[in-house]
Amino acid sequence: MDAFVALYLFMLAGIAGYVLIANVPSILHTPLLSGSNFIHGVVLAGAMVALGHAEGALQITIGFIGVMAATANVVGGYVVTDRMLAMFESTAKRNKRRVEEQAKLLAERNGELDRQASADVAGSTDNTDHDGDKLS
Amino acid sequence: MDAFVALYLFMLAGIAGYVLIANVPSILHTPLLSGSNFIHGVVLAGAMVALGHAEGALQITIGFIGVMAATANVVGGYVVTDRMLAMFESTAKRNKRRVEEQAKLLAERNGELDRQASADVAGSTDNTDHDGDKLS
Amino acid sequence: MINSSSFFIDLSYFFAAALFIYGLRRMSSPISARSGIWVAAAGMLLAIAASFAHPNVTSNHWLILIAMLIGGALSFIHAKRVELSEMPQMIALYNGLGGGAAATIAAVELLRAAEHGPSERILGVAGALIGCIAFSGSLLAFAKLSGWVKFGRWLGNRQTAYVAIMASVLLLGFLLSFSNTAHPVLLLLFFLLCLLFGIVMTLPIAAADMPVLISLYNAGAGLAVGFEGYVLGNPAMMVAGTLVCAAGVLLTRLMAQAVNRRLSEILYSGFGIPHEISEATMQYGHVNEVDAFDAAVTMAYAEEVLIVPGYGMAVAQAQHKVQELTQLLEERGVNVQFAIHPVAGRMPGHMNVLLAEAGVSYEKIRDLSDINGEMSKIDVSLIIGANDIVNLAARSDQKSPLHGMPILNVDESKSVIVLKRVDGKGYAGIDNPLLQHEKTRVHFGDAKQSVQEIISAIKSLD
Amino acid sequence: MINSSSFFIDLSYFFAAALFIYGLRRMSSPISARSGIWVAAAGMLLAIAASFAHPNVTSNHWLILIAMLIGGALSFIHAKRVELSEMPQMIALYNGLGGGAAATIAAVELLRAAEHGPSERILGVAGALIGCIAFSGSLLAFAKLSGWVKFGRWLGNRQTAYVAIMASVLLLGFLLSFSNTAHPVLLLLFFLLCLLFGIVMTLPIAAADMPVLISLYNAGAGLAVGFEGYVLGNPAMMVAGTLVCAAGVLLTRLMAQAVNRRLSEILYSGFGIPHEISEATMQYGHVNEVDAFDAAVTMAYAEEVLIVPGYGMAVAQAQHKVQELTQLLEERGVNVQFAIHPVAGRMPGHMNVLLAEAGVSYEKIRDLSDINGEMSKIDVSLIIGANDIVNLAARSDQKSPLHGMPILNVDESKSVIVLKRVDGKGYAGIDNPLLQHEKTRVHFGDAKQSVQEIISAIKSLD
Ligand SMILES: NC(=O)c1ccc[n+]([C@@H]2O[C@H](COP(=O)([O-])OP(=O)(O)OC[C@H]3O[C@@H](n4cnc5c(N)ncnc54)[C@H](OP(=O)(O)O)[C@@H]3O)[C@@H](O)[C@H]2O)c1
Ligand SMILES: NC(=O)c1ccc[n+]([C@@H]2O[C@H](COP(=O)([O-])OP(=O)(O)OC[C@H]3O[C@@H](n4cnc5c(N)ncnc54)[C@H](OP(=O)(O)O)[C@@H]3O)[C@@H](O)[C@H]2O)c1
Repeated sequence: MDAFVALYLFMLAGIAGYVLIANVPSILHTPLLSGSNFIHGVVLAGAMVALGHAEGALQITIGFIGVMAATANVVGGYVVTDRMLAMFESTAKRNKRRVEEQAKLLAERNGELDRQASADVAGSTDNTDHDGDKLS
Repeated sequence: MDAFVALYLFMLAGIAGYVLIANVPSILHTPLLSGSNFIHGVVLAGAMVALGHAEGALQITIGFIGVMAATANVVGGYVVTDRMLAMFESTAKRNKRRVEEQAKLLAERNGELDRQASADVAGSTDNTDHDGDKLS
Repeated sequence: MINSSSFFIDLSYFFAAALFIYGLRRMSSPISARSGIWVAAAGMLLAIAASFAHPNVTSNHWLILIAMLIGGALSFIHAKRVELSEMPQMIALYNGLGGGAAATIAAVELLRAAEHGPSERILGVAGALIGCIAFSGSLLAFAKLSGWVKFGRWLGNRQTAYVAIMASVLLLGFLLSFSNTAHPVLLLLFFLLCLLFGIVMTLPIAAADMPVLISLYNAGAGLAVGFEGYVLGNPAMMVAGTLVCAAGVLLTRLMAQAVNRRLSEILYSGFGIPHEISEATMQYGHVNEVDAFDAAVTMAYAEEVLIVPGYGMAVAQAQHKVQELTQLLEERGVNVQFAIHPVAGRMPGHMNVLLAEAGVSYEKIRDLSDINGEMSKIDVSLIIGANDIVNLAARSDQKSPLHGMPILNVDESKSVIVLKRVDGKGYAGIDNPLLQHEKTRVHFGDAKQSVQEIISAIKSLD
Repeated sequence: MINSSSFFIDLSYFFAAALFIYGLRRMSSPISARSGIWVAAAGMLLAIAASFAHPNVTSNHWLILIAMLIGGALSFIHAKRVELSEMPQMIALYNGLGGGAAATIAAVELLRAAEHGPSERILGVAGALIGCIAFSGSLLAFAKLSGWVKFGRWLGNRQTAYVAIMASVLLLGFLLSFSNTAHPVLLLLFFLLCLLFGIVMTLPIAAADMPVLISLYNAGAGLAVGFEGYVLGNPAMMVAGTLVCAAGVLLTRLMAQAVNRRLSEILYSGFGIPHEISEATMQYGHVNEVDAFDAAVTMAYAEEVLIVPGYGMAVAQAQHKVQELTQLLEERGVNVQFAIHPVAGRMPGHMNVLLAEAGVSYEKIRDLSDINGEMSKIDVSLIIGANDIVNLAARSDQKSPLHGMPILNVDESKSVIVLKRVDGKGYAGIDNPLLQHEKTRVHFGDAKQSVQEIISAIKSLD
């Protein structure tokens, strides 16, 4: 692969990773750590190829260890993350209503002035609530 | 360039563009439209190359028009965006305090429970304000 | 393999792409917005400098320079001179030129078809299609917004036209993609049809929906640039173009949302027209008129005046007069404020930009949520060419297209004066009960002229 | 050029990468988090399936299957069985294995040095370095957290060790990168030194700082995977690895921030040790002790009991006993609630996970901001192995390292009972005035045992 194109891939993937995580609530830090740990388990795809074209005892032994370790990363990472998130799930559901309210507030706040209008259009069913003034 | 690598570039750049804009306040829609309009003016880089290796009257004519149009895109896009943002700048400064407060609130809200702690650590200078309970 | 000149060129392109992304990020927050465009501009300079040194630029250096000078000078002068109220058409114009430039790249490269593989030709053709639509569509939008082309309904069957053109375009595109020799005539035909498509798409769209459409064309131009970047093997163009495309798509959705419209509605139907000829006009009740002198007196002896500008002020270019009125009133000790509704005018920030241009100080500008709580303190609300944003039907009429949109509650102020030309309606095309409200008096006439009359009347008071 | 088998493989990799990104996005919001890991898992299956069919996999198919079965089965059983309270060490273990796997790829490919260009070899070596550090560092972290290795200060001069190892590693890496023949011995030496570096880096770090360090190694493993992806020409690995790296770097910063620590502090100095031997202990005042029976009576006849769990509860594995106590009290009509402080325990969500595991229902769990407003209604606050999160010094002592951190204001409840082993301190290593507070009574002993004593005492009441 062209080295410069690789540079673009690294830059863009890095930006994506950073921006996607930027607003994560800290209660999710541990599961997210575990989840991204799982994702780098894709090293298995590479370890399989490395073993698949390995020649001679040394390369094959190393490759074998690599595939084993990578599979352990994938499987263990998945199981642990899923177990952890299962614990959080009911908390999340309990909080869902609250989170939704927050998301609404947040959307309104982000859309500072103008967006407010449309948010209210979507949200309001109350005829007398024509104020739209939820933030002041 | 390898077609698949191109696919990755398109996907990643698309994600980046989408996520970066996701929370933009609507008062910035017009300047942002103009600003991103300016950015695709990088087509000039391509138009220069196209004209630079054009051969024969037809190709050269088309290439010439392309470079002219692309330069107009770049220059006009920049001037218009900058003029517009200059108008907004003082509004932005006026709102800066408010925005900062909002950003703080937002950070606290995003960090739901835990982050609150550290946000307060950073923000609090008041000895008696030991509550940290700013959201309830 | 790596020749050193190309290494630095690639590196420059890479940094340019990174700067574009960073600039876009800064532009999406009000505080850092202006520095964002500077960051992006730094990236642009880098990319342009690199392109001069590009190994594929083997000849025509002088032509490149001349073309840049011509294009740059014209648009620089134009962009510096243009009124800020004409922003939407300016954006449309530059956007169209960008899309057109992408299409010219496609044309040149497809004339050199033998040098490219099938995947380059396919994306080249796709980019040409999108670029041409963005070009002709944007330029028509520009012409319509500038008043050079009359707005009108598309008379024929639009659906059929869409399908017919698209089918021929796809056929031609297919032929061009899978042949590795140049076909100038087919190419010309292909380009003409693509341009036609953009015109068909834009012609029936009303002025009010134009900002949304322009944003869509902006996304399209971005995609075209991205595709042509692939043809030329330039990853900076690919990244920047796709970035703009994705941002543009999101922006289009956000803008459509903000005015309570769906994109499909905008693209598949004319808007406003059925409303404008609805029989609702029949129910039009009695309106209290007021002449300029009475309006002047009411305001001159008030304590608190609130000015609500709308689209009509922009149309009439009355912002400078409004500022003059403001100063006059303030000299008399009247406290004047402005209320800017989020969707006043025809583009986000429209009113802010106009008032800023006229020199109205920011301290006087209040937003919807701020001012609505204090309406009862206002003696006179002066509505200048605004309608939907103060339309009481938004509150009361469940079936109104405005229903649920928060409005400025000027009916809670002590009295209301409305400046408008005729008893026309606003963007949403529905009646405004405010006009018949007991507190309301209406002064008919072009906004600029009406404000001038009021100014003269106030001056005559002394 | 494009052979069809490779086309579908590339496509699978592409979708895998897209699914990883989408999965990560879903994982970063509490509501969609669980579906996020499923989305990512779908991507993983796709990537694994594609790799089986990869044209470069020319032999050893059976060996691949066997290795996968062994590695998968072992870690599946292990991951299913392990206690949830041991999560941090589990993450460390799997993370280390991932980094190690990246290093093995580098080893195989560097043994085939002739097949790769210099840029591949450079990134291969860099990936090996980072992967090895992540491997040995994570495994040592795992061993320390599992109690297999005693925590201790690094006795020698750490700075010197860092510099010496790094210099040799860079020299060897340079040699390996710029030679296109294999050097098995140099390679072995290089790997050993890299592994040593990870050990030097991890050995002096205290258990409390481990989650932050593990997160850093996670980022490192991601980067190593990304680099090896380049070596193998696998863009899915490049994208996924870099994604994890960037997310990991941000996560590391956020985690360090949450516990009020700087990353450099963690990496360059042992922590807590200077505090533990400070003379502050001298000022230790009088503590009111309470025996299990009195504590039991106090709670059994209260109306509102608030349980505040901390790191000590996790250490003692007392959560199941705590749940038993809760049920017992509720049978007697006492209303029991739990207050979870954001940074209670040693990792985010630590207490939530433990209490959920023990079956405490979510309705009983209150957070900091909720409960602090209602403290005065609480009859008894039972502090189980918590210290910093109820440390009054955070409020009063400007110089305290905890200053400014919001605490649970248990001193505002009517009475406080503290369960702890000795008069030791918390994570921050500072004294807690709460222990000498007039409302406070302390019961010394291991948390699990103390709670058991209280349970027995309550049962004996009937
Ligand atoms: N801000 C945005 O981003 C955006 C974008 C697209 C659409 N929109 C929509 O545009 C509307 C904006 O509301 P608005 O109240 O500002 O405008 P409006 O509802 O369109 O009303 C404009 C008013 O100005 C009057 N007018 C027109 N030309 C005039 C002139 N030369 N002198 C004096 N009056 C004149 C019109 O009445 P006469 O004809 O009787 O004079 C009309 O009552 C909303 O419906 C909004 O959803 C906004
Ligand atoms: N949550 C996170 O993400 C995270 C991550 C890293 C660091 N931290 C930090 O960790 C701290 C958490 O506060 P915390 O109050 O939960 O814990 P803490 O301040 O570390 O206090 C733990 C208490 O438990 C007692 N203890 C230890 N083993 C025990 C046992 N077997 N039985 C009974 N008691 C026992 C200790 O006293 P004795 O020794 O006298 O028994 C000590 O008072 C904060 O400073 C936080 O910043 C948190």
